[in-house]
Amino acid sequence: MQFRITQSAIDTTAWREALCDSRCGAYAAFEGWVRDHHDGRPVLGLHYDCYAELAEHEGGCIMAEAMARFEIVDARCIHRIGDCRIGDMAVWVGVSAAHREAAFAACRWIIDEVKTRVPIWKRERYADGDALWREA
Amino acid sequence: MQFRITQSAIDTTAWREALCDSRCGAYAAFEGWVRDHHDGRPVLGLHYDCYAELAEHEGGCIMAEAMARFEIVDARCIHRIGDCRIGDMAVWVGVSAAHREAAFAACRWIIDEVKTRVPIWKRERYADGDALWREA
Amino acid sequence: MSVTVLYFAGLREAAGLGEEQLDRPESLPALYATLRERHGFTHGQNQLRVACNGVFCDWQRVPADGDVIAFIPPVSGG
Amino acid sequence: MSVTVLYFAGLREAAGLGEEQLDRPESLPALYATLRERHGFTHGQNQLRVACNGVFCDWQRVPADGDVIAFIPPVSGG
Repeated sequence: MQFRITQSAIDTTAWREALCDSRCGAYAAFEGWVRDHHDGRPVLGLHYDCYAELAEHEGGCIMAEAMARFEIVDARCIHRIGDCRIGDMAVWVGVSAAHREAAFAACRWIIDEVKTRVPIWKRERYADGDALWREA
Repeated sequence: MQFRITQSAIDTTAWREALCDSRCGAYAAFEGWVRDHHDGRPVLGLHYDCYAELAEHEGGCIMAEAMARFEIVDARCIHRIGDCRIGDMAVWVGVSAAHREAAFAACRWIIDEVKTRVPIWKRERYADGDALWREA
Repeated sequence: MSVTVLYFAGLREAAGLGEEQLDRPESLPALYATLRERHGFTHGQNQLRVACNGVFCDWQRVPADGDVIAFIPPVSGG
Repeated sequence: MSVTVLYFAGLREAAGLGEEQLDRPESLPALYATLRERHGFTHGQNQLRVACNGVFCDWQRVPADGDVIAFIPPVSGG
């Protein structure tokens, strides 16, 4: 179980490997990608600001809560911060479990909680030259 | 949109790449792994039998239905057949979408339909020497 | 004047073969009843689906010469 | 006798700085009210959460010397 903030591109291979376990029949994953629009407005790129100390603490709490709340074997999450281009992976969540019901439910729950609770903020740069800090 | 049956180990890299699209903010994936137990009984390995022609047809129908039913951009699924060892990936589903709600819902729906409708059968070899064709 | 029947998984194991040629039957239920007796299949017809020429079909479908027929036990992929 | 206040995202942009040292305030709401006026923050207190020393805390928490305080606008990660 682990939650991390990174300044670099996310390489999911090692993160997924760490979840492999012969007791597990199911693995669910989510990736958040930087997309080229928001509410119909063309987006050129993003910058993520973060309160790293609080984010790692709060992210760790979310992962621990997920382990307690769902019948899963392991769960991990990594969130990228700094500048991101369209198509970049901004966040990854992976969950392994004996059965798929719990893997899906936990994966969904984790990303929802991360987006609600972890102190990371997105600044979108628009095609019209404007830029804006999103507040969910 | 694609459904495939393979006799070889699944390499998800190319399958995931094919789903990348700058309109997409969300990617949900599921992997089914061969686990070491079933209903409490230790499992040594699996063999999957398949009616390939019907499986590819029915799998294709599932993917087309998913595209129509959910607000997603693309979806793919590949199922391995033949002999599998504990820890091997037996099936992979990947879905890309503008938003995570649809990505998760479609991914879950596809694996559920595949497990219900696609003519693939699992023969489990148990630690006690017995072997059994599972019928879901 | 004949059809091909394909067997998979438990049915293949019970029949001891993967396929066989048979005279065109009157109906799919009649065909399965004959084969069930011949090979000692334990599945009732209501536990099986049936496919014709690579697509699931209705048990009411009338078999035609050259059809490739498969009886499909409950699947267990994934 | 002082606390450190950290700013992020929109608050950092409005304040034009990432952190500052201030005399220990009576309360967190009083601190935010002061800073809001000084920096022209548009957020009402009820739109923000507050963290102390790297952990979310209650607005009722009494600030202590050396505390590192951050006001947290609605987050938008993911």
